[in-house]
Amino acid sequence: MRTIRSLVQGLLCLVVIGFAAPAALAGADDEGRTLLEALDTDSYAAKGEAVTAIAESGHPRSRDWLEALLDGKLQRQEDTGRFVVVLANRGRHWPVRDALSDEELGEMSRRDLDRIGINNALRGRLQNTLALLDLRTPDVTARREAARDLLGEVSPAMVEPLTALVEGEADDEVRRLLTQAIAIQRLAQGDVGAVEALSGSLNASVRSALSAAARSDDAALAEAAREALAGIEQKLELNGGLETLYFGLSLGSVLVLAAIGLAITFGVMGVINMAHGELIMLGAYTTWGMQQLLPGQPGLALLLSIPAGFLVAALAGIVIERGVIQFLKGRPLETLLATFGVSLILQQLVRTLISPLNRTVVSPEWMSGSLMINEGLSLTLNRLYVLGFALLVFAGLMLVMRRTRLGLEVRAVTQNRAMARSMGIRANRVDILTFALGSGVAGLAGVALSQLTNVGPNLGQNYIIDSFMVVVFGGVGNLWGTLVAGLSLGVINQVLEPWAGAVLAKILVLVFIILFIQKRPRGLFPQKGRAAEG
Amino acid sequence: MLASRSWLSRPFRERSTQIFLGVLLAALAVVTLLNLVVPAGHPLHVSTYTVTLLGKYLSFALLAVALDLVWGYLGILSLGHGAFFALGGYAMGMYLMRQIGDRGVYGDPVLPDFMVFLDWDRLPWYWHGFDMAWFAFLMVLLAPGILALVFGFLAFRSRVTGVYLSIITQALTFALMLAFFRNEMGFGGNNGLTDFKELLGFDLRGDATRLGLFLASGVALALGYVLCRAIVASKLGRVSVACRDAEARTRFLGYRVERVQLFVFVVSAMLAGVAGALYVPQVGIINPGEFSPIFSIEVVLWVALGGRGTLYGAVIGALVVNYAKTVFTGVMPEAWLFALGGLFVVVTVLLPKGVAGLLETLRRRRDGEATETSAQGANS
Amino acid sequence: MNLLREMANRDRVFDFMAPARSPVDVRHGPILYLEDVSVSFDGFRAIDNLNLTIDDGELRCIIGPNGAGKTTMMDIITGKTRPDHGSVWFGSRHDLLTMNEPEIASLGIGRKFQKPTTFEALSVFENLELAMAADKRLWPTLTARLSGEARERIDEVLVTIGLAEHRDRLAGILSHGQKQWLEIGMLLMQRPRLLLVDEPVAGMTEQEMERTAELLTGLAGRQSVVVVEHDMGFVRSIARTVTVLHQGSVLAEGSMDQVSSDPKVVEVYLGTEEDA
Amino acid sequence: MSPNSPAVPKRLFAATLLSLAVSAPAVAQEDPIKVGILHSLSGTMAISESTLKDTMLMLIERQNEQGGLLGRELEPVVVDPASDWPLFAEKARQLLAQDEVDVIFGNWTSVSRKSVLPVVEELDGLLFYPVQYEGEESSENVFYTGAAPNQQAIPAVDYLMNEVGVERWVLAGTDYVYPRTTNKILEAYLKDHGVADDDIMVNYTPFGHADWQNIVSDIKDFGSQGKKTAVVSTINGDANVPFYRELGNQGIDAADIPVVAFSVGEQELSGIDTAPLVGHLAAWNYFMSVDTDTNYDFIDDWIDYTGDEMAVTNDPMEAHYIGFNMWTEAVRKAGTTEVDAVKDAIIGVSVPNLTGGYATMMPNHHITKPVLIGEIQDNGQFSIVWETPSTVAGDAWSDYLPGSRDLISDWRAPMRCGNYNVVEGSCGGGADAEVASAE
Repeated sequence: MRTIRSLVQGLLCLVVIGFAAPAALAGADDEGRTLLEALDTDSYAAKGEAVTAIAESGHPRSRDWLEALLDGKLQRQEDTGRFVVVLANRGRHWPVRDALSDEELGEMSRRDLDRIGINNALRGRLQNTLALLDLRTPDVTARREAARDLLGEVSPAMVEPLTALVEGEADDEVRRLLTQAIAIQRLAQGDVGAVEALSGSLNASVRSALSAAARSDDAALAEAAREALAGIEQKLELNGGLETLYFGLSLGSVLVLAAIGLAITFGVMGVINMAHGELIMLGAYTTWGMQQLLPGQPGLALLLSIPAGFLVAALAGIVIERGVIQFLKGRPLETLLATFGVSLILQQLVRTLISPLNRTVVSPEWMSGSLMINEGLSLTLNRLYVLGFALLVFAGLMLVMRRTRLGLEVRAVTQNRAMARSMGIRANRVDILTFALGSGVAGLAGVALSQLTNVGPNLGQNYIIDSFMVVVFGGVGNLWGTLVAGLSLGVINQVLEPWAGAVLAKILVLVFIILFIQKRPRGLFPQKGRAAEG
Repeated sequence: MLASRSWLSRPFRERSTQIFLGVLLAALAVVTLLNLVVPAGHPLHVSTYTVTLLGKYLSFALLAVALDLVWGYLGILSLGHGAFFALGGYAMGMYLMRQIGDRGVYGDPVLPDFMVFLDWDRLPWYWHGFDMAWFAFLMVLLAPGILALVFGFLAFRSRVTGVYLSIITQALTFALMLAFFRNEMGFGGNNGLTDFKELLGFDLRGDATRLGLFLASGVALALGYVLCRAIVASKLGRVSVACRDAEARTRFLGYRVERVQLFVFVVSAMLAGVAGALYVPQVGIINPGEFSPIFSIEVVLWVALGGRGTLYGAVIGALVVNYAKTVFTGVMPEAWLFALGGLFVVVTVLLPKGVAGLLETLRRRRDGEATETSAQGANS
Repeated sequence: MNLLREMANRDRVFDFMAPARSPVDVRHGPILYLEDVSVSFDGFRAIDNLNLTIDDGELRCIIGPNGAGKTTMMDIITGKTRPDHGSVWFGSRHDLLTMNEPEIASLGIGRKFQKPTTFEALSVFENLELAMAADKRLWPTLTARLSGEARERIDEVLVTIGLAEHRDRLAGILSHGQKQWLEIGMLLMQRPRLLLVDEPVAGMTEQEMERTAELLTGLAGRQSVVVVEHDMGFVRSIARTVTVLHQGSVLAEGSMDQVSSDPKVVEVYLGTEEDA
Repeated sequence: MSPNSPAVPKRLFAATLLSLAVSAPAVAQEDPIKVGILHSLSGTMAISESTLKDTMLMLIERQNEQGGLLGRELEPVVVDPASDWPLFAEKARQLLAQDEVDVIFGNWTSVSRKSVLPVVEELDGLLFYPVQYEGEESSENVFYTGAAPNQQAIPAVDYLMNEVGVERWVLAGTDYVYPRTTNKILEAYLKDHGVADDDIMVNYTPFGHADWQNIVSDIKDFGSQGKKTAVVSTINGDANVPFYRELGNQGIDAADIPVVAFSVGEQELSGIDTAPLVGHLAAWNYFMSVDTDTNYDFIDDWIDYTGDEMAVTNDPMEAHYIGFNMWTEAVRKAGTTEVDAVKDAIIGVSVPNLTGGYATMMPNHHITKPVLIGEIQDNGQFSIVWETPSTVAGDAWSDYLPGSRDLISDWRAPMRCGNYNVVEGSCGGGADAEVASAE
């Protein structure tokens, strides 16, 4: 870095001399303006130089500029040539701030602004530059993050300053990562000694560097790299197995969530609820609506969506129950017909009232990224949360069905309606509550799914078939069955997928269900007793 | 035994069948006349567009009749009848593809365009024979028939019933849909089979061919209806109703319930296949969309709306829903789903026995009959 | 090649060509013979080493408290439930455990369910028509036509069960008692060698009960009848031999008087008589 | 209700006023010119297609404000084919035979176009198809205003190869004809440029695929072999959101493995949280961020029309804009809406596109387009990082597929052939019969 610094400083001197005339007050601004002017060029190489210059300038606002540049928010007013930082860039009119004076300038039309564009190469360079700046912050986590970002990104010129940094670094992890980052660069230069520092690491950049080295012409280097790789591969295989299991459980948890509400409305009440998917959709849209109400606080909005999604879907469920299903008592197949109609109406309602387009649901910070178990195995956080959420919902439902008065009454009514009524249970009320419960749980599923997939009018249709499969496979009327069925189908699917491909895996799972039902015509956990016989 | 006394001729002696056939054949004749004789500008003229549309409805009606046979009289709610329909359609489509010959865009004499497009150098084995009409038409029956036989054999032998059976039929059609979407399967993937030229030497674009297809659909519907009526009115028909209502009892009377189920299921699947084969040349395309579970559910809705367990109700349901769909998608493109969805809800809640049930009630009210015999229909 | 020829030449009778009904061989003893039969559901022993013999032409009543295994026993005989072990023979030739329900029914075992099960969407006449002994394979059923003789037989039974004027009514709208009769009528149409009758008089009036008793006793001799019943009065009125089941096995067997004085039976019954 | 509905009564009202006014006899007296709009408003494709319907309504409304066409008013006829492919054919037939429209703007998916194609040819209609597609087709009655593979895929790969230095390629797509063909073309192209078989990974997934864990993990693995790797994505519509989310969550960012997509535009991005996607690429012929006045005017029109300040524009909308202007231009040139005259007149017509240049209708019924590569920004827009120096003419028959290498299309007299085989010197396939019967 010193080399770059001296070079840049030389350049800077020249520039500064050229602009020496202006008044002292404007001096700081002029320096900044000069730095920024250099960015306004069509050549990405020249922009790269300009970025380095800014980073080295020590200008108090340099970091802001680089971040704005990284976000595409550093722009220039067309007519005045003034550099501005855009604060929000949606719509046609954007609030902006002067890049130099930090003064709020109100709104400007998108037409009047020219963006200082970057491409991926420059973005990488910017990120590195920022990472280097971060390596000096006192925050250990930020330093580790920065060091990890540097893996595979170290250029020959950076080796020296980084080595200096390693010596001064207090944190072992940062030191290890930096050493590896440097070693990758040394490996690329053909340094056999670097292999040792890298062996055992599961990081993708490390592996990538070793694979490249294994192909090198230098026999000794290639040999060493291959050995190190073999060790890594072995570790990876174990990780791969765990990863597949996690993928399977994660997919399974989605299936369980989607199906568990149906396990109540269909399994317990016998309503073939084709609008179940649309209830899920309502939950997802609630999340979207909540985020619209609380802009800038996606996490809070998501948390609030859990009760809200439940309520919205439950209310919709009550309307469906009162409006349609109560007239179809004892005619389960006709509930299929009517609820299919309801599902069409709900879908089109969303299309007309909100939009036929998908809606953006933002993932809160704490749900993005992954939980790193080790360098080779990291569990994606959003799916981890969904998995946990699915289990919580399941546990909650079990509690309701097993431990509450409502659960008891539901079980009584489903087993013998007339008898339950004669014992003073208000069967109609139980119906409403059960249906509301099942619908509400579908809403919860929607809240969770909004974190994984599209929020749009078609959301429900994508899950309705799978949901019925899961409930039936598990055994109608059995919540445990739904849980086991969902998780096991998920795992089977993910185990088959690498081997058979996504489509074939799904087909095989369906064939498996068909054959399984031949073996056990009433699912995994059949309802017992003579009452169940036809 | 006298021919007139055979089980097949029994329906012709039933009044309801006579009325049905009379109305159907009269309608065919009227449409043909209005299409051929009345000049194009005249308000009474039925355009070829309408004729083709009606032909499509009739093939759907045949599918609905096939479904009503298993659902209404055997109590098997198949949510996968679209699969049999589509298989029949694909068999027909494969024949039509082979008929294109070297008139495809690439001019390959044997390979259909999509295979040239995907670099296939030879015809997959299962495409052989489809250049011969008799073979293709046989496959229209056999492909769905064999699938129904194998699937039914497994399911009925294991006594899979009720909603479990419904869901695995759904799984069946879903799996087939995914399979046919795969381009490796050699059925044209998502695009399916299209750009047909001619059928049995007749140009598919010709008005006469379209009218002919319409009439063929009408006749097929009539024959299918008579066949179903014949089965329903036979002792076997009563046995299947017995299976529907009290399966165990029927077994204890000494009937092989699973064989009855299998027989009726296979017949129904073949009828669905015929419907598909008639549908394809009229709409000009067959693709995996027909396998979609939603389509099969829609077919169930036609039957339910028309009135389950009456056969003619299925025909009414198919015609009404599809006509409504045609009208609504044109007249109120933004809101037709509300209308269709609303129709399903209203009919289910207000007309539990469908349109046929309503007709029956009206008829009885008019006749002032007090006999309860026909009042008790199938209870689900 | 040889194998093929052998297959072709062998004078083989295929299953589907064999007559549906084969005569029951009762020359060497009882018509129904259960030995060491046990079955359990989820650890609960519904039938426990049950031994039972019914002679040809006998009328046997089986009583027992709820849960004694009466219905399960019937399920085993008719092929609905497979026992865990034991053997069940119909005559000395037919091992019932190797057959399914329709085969057993075709052999000549008829069953009336505890809850009357008729085909509710069919008329009374049609119910009887379906039950009638006939070739019940697929194709014959499809092409079957009702002969005058069959029609007479149905009318005859209609009179016997007192439903002649309800001939064309749907079975679904009959009263509970009428349904019981219809089901008995269906049994008669089957012309079985052995009738298994589960609670025939539940829901019947006194007179109907008497007629049922008459009918059943009249059948005995030509056909064998096994009656499961709770109504002690009814049992007393028809029974020659009574078997008491308890916890899946035979507790006592003998005439009504013998049985009712058996202290074991008294003990079992006193506790449970009330809810029977 | 949909945003355009208030416009309808207003327009009707205006038309009534006009017809009452003595000063506008031409508009009032002649029958309106009917424009059929065949886009799904329900079902799975409504997500993409319903905006195109609104675009057309807007263009027609603007045209009417300028006095219609040939002194006649334009009347839109909207039908809903409901994402149901056979229904597309039926509705096309309805538009042409029943409503007797003069032109149809419509379709999105290849299969819907294939379904409509025989109908349009049979009834001799005009269809303007606005979406990028797989090529390998040239119909006398269809005008392809979207990109052919050589106007999107190949330039994008060129960019990655030359500017980014990508050596390893993942070709990931939804399993249908467009990705299959595009990937075949790309595979052939890459191998021509010395990429080894081992360095190409092809993957197909079903429509609406939602669980990308395994595939993304595979891509990650494939990318950690020491060579710069990129994903060329022909993943369709709904499957993209879970795909990009999974990429982000498994820690793959654009700097590691960039994804260049051919089916992800502004409208798709409006339904995605774009923060984790920044830097991934897309190749189109138009981006909303294009810095030209015609584009800004178009955007302003669109926002006014929809009343939604956040409304976005995208490539197929531009294609309709171009197609509609070409058609009106051709009608003016021909002086009639009669199909054959318009078909002849439209070849060679040039109209401004939204990116500051001109689009010309070529004899093969494809148009000239610039190719732009954009990187996704956190506001759901693209920042243009590269563009072709001049416009590229659409090629109906790819030069990289063995079956179509020798075919060309030219609908001018005297050739009038959609699939002329230059080696055999004859017009192959069904066109022969068509020409014979047409003359």
